[in-house]
Amino acid sequence: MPRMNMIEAINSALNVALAQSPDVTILGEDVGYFGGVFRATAGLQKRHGKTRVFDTPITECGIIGVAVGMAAYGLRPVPEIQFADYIYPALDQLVSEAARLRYRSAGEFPMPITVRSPFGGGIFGGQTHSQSPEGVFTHVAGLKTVIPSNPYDAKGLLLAAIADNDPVIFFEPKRIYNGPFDGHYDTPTVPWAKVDDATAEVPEGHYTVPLGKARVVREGGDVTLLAYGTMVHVAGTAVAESGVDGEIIDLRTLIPLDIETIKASVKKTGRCVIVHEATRTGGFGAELSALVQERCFYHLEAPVQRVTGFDTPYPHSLEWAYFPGPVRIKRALDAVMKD
Amino acid sequence: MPRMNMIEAINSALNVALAQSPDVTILGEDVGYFGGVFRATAGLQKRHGKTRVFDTPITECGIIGVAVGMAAYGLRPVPEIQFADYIYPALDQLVSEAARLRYRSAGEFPMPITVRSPFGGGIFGGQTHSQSPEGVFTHVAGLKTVIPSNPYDAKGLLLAAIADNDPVIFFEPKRIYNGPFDGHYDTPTVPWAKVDDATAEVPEGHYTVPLGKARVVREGGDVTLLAYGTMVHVAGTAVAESGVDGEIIDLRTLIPLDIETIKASVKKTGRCVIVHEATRTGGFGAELSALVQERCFYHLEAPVQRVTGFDTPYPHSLEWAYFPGPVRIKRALDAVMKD
Amino acid sequence: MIKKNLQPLALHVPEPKQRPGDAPDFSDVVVPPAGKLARPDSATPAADLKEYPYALIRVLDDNAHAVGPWDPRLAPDTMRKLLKDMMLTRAFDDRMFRAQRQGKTSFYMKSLGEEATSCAPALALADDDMVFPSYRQQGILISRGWPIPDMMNQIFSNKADRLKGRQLPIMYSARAASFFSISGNLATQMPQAVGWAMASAAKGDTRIAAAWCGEGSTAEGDFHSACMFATVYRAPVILNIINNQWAISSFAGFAGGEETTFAARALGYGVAGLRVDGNDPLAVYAATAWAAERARTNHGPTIIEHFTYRSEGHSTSDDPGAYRAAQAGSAWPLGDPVERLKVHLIGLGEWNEARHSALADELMETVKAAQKQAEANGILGHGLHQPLETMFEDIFEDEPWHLREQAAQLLEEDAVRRVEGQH
Amino acid sequence: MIKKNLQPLALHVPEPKQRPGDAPDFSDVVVPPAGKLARPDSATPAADLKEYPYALIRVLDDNAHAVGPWDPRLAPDTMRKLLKDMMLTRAFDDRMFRAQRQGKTSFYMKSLGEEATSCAPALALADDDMVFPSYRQQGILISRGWPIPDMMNQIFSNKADRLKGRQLPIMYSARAASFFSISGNLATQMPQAVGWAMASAAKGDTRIAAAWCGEGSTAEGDFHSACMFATVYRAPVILNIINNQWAISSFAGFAGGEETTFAARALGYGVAGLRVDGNDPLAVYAATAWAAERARTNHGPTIIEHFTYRSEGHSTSDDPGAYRAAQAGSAWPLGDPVERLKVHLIGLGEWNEARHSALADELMETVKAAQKQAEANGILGHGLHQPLETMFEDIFEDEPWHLREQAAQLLEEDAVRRVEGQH
Ligand SMILES: Cc1ncc(C[n+]2csc(CCOP(=O)(O)OP(=O)(O)O)c2C)c(N)n1
Ligand SMILES: Cc1ncc(C[n+]2csc(CCOP(=O)(O)OP(=O)(O)O)c2C)c(N)n1
Ligand SMILES: [Mg+2]
Ligand SMILES: [Mg+2]
Repeated sequence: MPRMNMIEAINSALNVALAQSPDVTILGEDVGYFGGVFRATAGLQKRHGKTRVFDTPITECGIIGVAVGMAAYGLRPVPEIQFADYIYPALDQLVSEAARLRYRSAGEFPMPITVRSPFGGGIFGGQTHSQSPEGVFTHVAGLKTVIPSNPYDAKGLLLAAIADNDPVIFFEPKRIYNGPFDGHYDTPTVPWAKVDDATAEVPEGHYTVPLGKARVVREGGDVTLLAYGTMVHVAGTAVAESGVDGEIIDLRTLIPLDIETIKASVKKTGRCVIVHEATRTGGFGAELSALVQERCFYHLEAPVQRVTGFDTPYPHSLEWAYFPGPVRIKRALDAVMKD
Repeated sequence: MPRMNMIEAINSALNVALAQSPDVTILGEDVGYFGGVFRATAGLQKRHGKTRVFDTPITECGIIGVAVGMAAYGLRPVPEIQFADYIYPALDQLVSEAARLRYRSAGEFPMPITVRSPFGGGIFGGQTHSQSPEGVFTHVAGLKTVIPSNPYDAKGLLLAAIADNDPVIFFEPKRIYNGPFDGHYDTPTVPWAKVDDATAEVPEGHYTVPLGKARVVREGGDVTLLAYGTMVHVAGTAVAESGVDGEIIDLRTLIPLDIETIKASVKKTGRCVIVHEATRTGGFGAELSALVQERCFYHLEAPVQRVTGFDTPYPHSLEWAYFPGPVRIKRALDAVMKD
Repeated sequence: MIKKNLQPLALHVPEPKQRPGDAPDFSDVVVPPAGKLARPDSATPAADLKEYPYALIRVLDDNAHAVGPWDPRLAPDTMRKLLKDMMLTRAFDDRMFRAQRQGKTSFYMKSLGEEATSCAPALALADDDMVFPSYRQQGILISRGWPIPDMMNQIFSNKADRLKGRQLPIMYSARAASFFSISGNLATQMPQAVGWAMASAAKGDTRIAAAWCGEGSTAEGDFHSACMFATVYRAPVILNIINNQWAISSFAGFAGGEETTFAARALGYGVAGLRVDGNDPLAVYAATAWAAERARTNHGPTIIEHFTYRSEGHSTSDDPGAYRAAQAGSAWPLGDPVERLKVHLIGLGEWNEARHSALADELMETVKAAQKQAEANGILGHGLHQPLETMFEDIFEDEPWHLREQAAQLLEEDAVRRVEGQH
Repeated sequence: MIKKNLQPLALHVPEPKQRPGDAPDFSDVVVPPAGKLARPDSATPAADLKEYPYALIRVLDDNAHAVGPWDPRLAPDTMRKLLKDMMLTRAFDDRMFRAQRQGKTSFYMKSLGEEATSCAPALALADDDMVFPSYRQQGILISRGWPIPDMMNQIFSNKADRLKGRQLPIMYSARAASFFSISGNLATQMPQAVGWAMASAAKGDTRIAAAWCGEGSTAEGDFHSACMFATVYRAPVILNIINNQWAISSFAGFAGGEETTFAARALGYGVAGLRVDGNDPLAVYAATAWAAERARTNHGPTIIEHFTYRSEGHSTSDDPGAYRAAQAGSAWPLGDPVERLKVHLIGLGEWNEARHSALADELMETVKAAQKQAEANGILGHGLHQPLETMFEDIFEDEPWHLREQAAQLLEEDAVRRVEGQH
C-alpha cells in the first residue's frame, strides 16, 4: 500500500475525482499552474486541463459565487480558499446561498460544492494563517463540515464530500499536512511516510470514508475525549502521558455529527473532555458539551470539560501559549478524573 | 416619565449620543433623509446634519470598512445594517478588522463602533428578514454583543454601547419594536405605551444600562430560564402558563456575559432552560449550556435544556412552527421539572 | 490638527434634486434623439466601444417610430407578444399588490414602468438561456409563459406552492423555465450567473446566462466579483443593471450616479458596456440581442445599463411620498414602455385602441381567474400551508438525525397545540 | 442541450506569455516616451480625464533626464532623500530576508524594484496624512523616518516589539507616523482609508488619506466598496494600485489585466485615474502630488495605478522559479528605480558613484547596527517574548472575567510546564 502525506492524499483524491467525473472542477487562488500554495493541486491542471483546474481572481466572494453558479449548471465545483482565515468575504455566498439553495428552490438547485481550505495553527502563521473558524459553519443549516486527521481519512472523506450532493466545508489541518503532531512544539515532525499506522497508507484509487461517521482512535474506560483534526493527535499524547485510560474519538464530520458513537462512549466512561484549537466561547466544543450533557446527563460523573484555544486572536510569538497542548489537556483529564 | 416604544427609545438614544459627542456619526442604507426602514433614525439627519447622519451605498462591507476608518480617525461611528440577515458581506471587516484592531495595534487603534441591526423573526419576513445570527459574533474574540428586550434597556444599553471603546454588535429584536410579544402569534400586539411596566418608561435625557449585567425579570425557585430579546417575553408567557416557578434572566449582554447572575440563579434552582430563536446547533444556547454545566454541575437536578429555533433556514409560511413559542418552552419546563 | 494655511476639507453628501413637496423636475436628464447611435458589430473589441457607456440606445422616437441601426425590425407578432407580456406583468402586479393590501400575503413588489427591462430581454434570449433575476423581473417568467397560478401559489405560500411556503412572496424559482431561484440578498446572483456561464463555456454548450440587479445593488462586492470573473474568463454572460434611479429611499447618487453612468462600470473591466433607454422595449430588445450574439460567439460579456424609473414604491412596505417628489413616475421623460410600444404598433397599423383595451380586459380576467384558482389552494396564514414536516426537507439531500429529531419534536408540539388549542 | 446549429462556447483561461524555461520577453509592454503627456490642472473634472488611465506618466527618460510637464522639479536635497529612502528600504529588505532564512523569524516580504511606489508617495504627502498600506509598503515607514530597530523588533516578535509579538512579521502599526495597522487580509484597508478621509472631511480637517493594494487585491469586494464610497462622498483619498504584474503565482491577467489597465477602474466610478511608471520615482512623486492637491482642495479621490514589477518572490514562502520565467525582474523594461534616480542625480551633477557606494555601505551598516540592537531584544521563538498575560490584553479595553480566567489558567499551565519541563 502506498504511503502518502496528507497533501499527497488530498491531491490523489482530487485527481481521482477529476478523472471519474467530468463535472468536477477545481478553482481558487494559485491552484492552477502552480498547484496551490500548499501544493495540494500540483499537477492537476496539466493532467486535466485548464478549464477544469484554474486560477482565479482574488475574491473569495467571487470564487464561491461562481461555484454556486457552476453547481446550478450541473458541475461539482471544488473551490479552494487559500487559508480558512480568508473565508469571511465568501460567507454570504456560503451561508445565504450555497447552504440554502436546495431548500429555497425546494430541490430544484442542489449545491454539490466542496470548499477545501487549510485551517488551524501551529505553523507560526500569525493571526491570518492560523484560525479555526469551523464554529461559524457548524451553526449554519444546510452546510456539512468535515475535518480529517490523517492521510487515509483525508482522501476518503474528500472523495465522499465531492460525491455528496450538498455543500461541504472541508477544513484541512495544515499543521499535520506533513506528519502528525504530538502537541509539543519542539518535537521534530515525523513525516507520514515514517508513521507506523494504517492511516498513513493510502490506496491509489477510489474509496470513500463516509461522512457522519466518527472513528474510535483509542478505546478506553476512564474518559471520552472528543477531538478532530490536529487535536486528535495532541489528545493522544495527553492520554499517553497522563496514564488515564482515555477513549479518543476522532469526529471526522462535525455536521452531521455521529452522536451515537459519542453517546455510547460517554455512557461507558461517564466522563468527557472536548478538545479543539478554535477559540473557546461559542466554539463547536460548546455544542458538543451541550449535546453530551443533554443526552448523557445521568451517566456523567464529572462536568464535561472543554480544552480549547483561548478567546484571543491567534497570536504570533505566543502561539504555543495559545495552543491547547498536552499540558492543557492533561489538566482537564486530571480534573474530570478527580471528580 | 415619557413612555416610548423601542424604536422611539433607540431614536432617542441616538439623538442624545449625537448631541453629546460631535464624534458620533450614523451611516447606513436609508438611514439619512428617510430615517431608516424601521424609522429608528427618523429626524436625526435634519437635527444633526448630513455629514453626521447619512445614507450609504448598498455595500455592507463598505459600511463597516468605512466605519473602521472613521474610528481610526477618532469618530464613534454607529453604522446600521438594515437587517441582520445582510450582515454577512460585512463579516470580514467585523471579524478580521474591527474586532482585532485594538489587539493587533497593541492599543493604537481602538474601535469604538456600534453596529445596530434589527434581527429575529415573527414578522413573516421570510429567510432574509428574520435571522438571529448572534451566535456568529459571540464566537469572535474582540466583539461585544448586546440585545435589549424593552424600551428602557434599548436606550440605556445603546448609549452604553456607543460610549464603549470597543466594537459592539447591537441586535434589535424587531418583533418587539412596537410592543412586547407573548409568543402566541394570534394575540394582538399591545403597544409599549399601554404596557404597565417600568421598562416602557424611558427618560428623555442621558442614562446608561451597563454592558455585561443581566436582569432578573422574575424571581423564582424552580428553574432558571435564560433568554434575551423577544424570547424574554415569550419565556414569561410560558412560565405564567405552566405554573412553574421560573426565574427568568434577561441576559441583555451576551459578551461579556454576566456569569455571576446566572450561576447564582442556577445554584439556587438546580434547573436551567435556555431559550433563543436562533437555530439550535452551535447557537449561543450551546455556550450557555456548556457554561452552566461546567460551573453548576453539582447543583443540577436535571439536564440543562435548550429551547430554540429549528436547524432550518427561517421559513415563511411555517414561521410559527419554527418559532420557539410557549408550547415548546413549556415542554422543556415540564421535562426539567419531571427529573 | 487643522492647518490654518490650508482650506478645510468638506464632506460631500449627495442629495437628489427634489424632495417631497417639490415638483418633479427631470430637466437635467439628457435624452439623446432616437436612432442616431451607430450599431457596431457585436464582435467589436471592448476597447473600441468606449463611448457606448455614455450614450443611450434608443429606437422609438418621440412619435414612437422605430428608427436607426438598432431597430431590431421585429415581426408584428413578436411585438404584439412583447406588448402582451408587459401588459400581463402589469395586470399581475396590480392584482398581487392589492392581494397584499387585502392581507392575503405578506409582501409584494411591483415593476411598474420597468416591464420592458424584463420582458424584452426574455424575448431576445433563447428560452433555455439561464436567467439569474433579482426580485423585480417577474416579467421574465411571464414572458416565458410560466403559469400565472403557479406564481401566485408562491406568493400566497399555500399548499400548492412548489417552493413549499419557504420563500418570501415573489422569490420564485423555476428551473424548467431556466429561471434561477431569487435571493433576498442583493447582487449574490451576479457572480452566480457568471459561474453558470463559465460552466456552459467549459462544457462547450451553446447556452448563455444573463443576470439582473438594481443600480443600488451594484455597490455590493458581489457585483464587482461578477465583473472580475466575467472579464478574466470572457464569460458568455449579460450583466443587466436596472437603473431605476432609486434604491428604496436612496437616489442613484448614493450608488455613484452623480459622477458617471452605470454602464461605465464596464470600462473598468475592459468589457463591452451599453446604455439603453429602459422604457423603449425595442431598444432593450436590440441591446440584449447584440450582447447575446456577442456572448454566443465567444466574444465575452456585456454590461447593460437600463435607464428607467421606478414609478411606484419599492415594495408594499414602502411609501415613496416620504422621500421623493410626488408623481415623479409620470413625469419621467422616457415615457411608459407599454404606451410607447402600443403607439408604435398602432402607427404600423398592427394594433388599435380597441384591441388594446380588449387585451387589457382579457389579461385582467386571466389574472383574476388565476388568482381565484390560486386562492383555492390557500392564502398566507390561513392554515392551508404545507405539512409541518416539509420544513425539514431539502436542507440536505438526506435528513440527518438531528433534523429527524426536530421534526418529531415539532409534530409532538403540534399535537399539544391542537389539544390545548394553543399556539 | 447543445444546439448543433450554433458554435460551441469555449472558456478562456488566461495564460502568461512566459513560463519557467522561457526567456523573459516584455516586448508587448508599451512604454510611451517620457515627458509627452500633458499635466491637467488637478481640479479638472474626472469626465475630462478619460484618457489618463490608458496613458503612462513618465518623467525620467531613457537617459534619466527629467522631462515634460509632470517633472516635479524637486530640489536636489529632496531627491537625495528619496534616493536614500529607497536604498535604505532595499538594504533593510535584504537583511530581513536573510534573517528569516537564518531562522530568526517566521516570514518576510521584500519590495525589491517597487521601492519608488512607497518612498515617493510618502514624500509627496504631508507627514501627517494618514496612510493605509498593504504589506509591501515598508518604504513609507522608512521615508517617514521611523526607527529601523523598532521595525525589526516587530519582525522578530521580541520583547521590545510594540505590537507585543501579536502580528506576523512586517505587519507594522505606527500611529505616531500616521501609518495604519497592516492587515493580513487583502484590500480591507481600502474602504478604511476612505472612511478615514470621509471623517477628516466631515471634521473640516486638512489631512487626507492614501491607501495601497496590489493589482491582484483589486478583485476583492473591499476594493470596490472603497471606490464606491470614495466617489459618492468625493472623499479626499488616494487609492494606489501597485501593479507589479504578479499576485503570488498568478499573473495580472487573473486580475483583469488582459482586457484593460488597472487605472481604468477609475472610469467605472467617475473618478480621476492616473497610470504612472512605478519605477520612475519622479513620476510617482508627481502623480501623488497631483492627486494630493486634488484631494486637499475638495476635488475628490484619485485612483493611481503604479506600473511596476515584482522582481523577486512573493515572500519568503514563495519560489517564483516554479511559475514564471527566470530573471524576469532584471528584464523589466522600465528599469530599476534606484538606478534611474541615481543616474538622474549624477546627470545633474548632484551625485556621483563614489557617494553612491559610500551611501550604500553606510546604509548597510545602519541596518546591521539596528539588527544587532533588535536581536538583543530577542528573536522569534527563543524565549524573549512578551509576558504570557499580554496575550489577553487589548482584546477589549477592560479585561472581562472570561479572559481573566483564561489568563490565570495559562499562568498555571506555564507553572506546570516549567516544573515538568514540558511544553
Ligand atoms: C445584502 C442586502 N443588503 C440590503 C438589502 C435591503 N434592500 C432590499 S432592496 C434594497 C434596495 C435595492 O435597490 P436597487 O438595487 O436599486 O433595486 P430596485 O429595488 O431599485 O429594483 C435594499 C437596500 C438586501 N436585500 N440585501
Ligand atoms: C482575503 C485574502 N485572500 C487571500 C490572501 C492570500 N494572499 C496573500 S498575498 C496574495 C497575493 C496578492 O497579490 P497582489 O495584490 O498583486 O499584491 P502583491 O503581493 O503583488 O504586492 C494572496 C492571494 C490574503 N492574504 N487575503
Ligand atoms: Mg434601483
Ligand atoms: Mg501584485
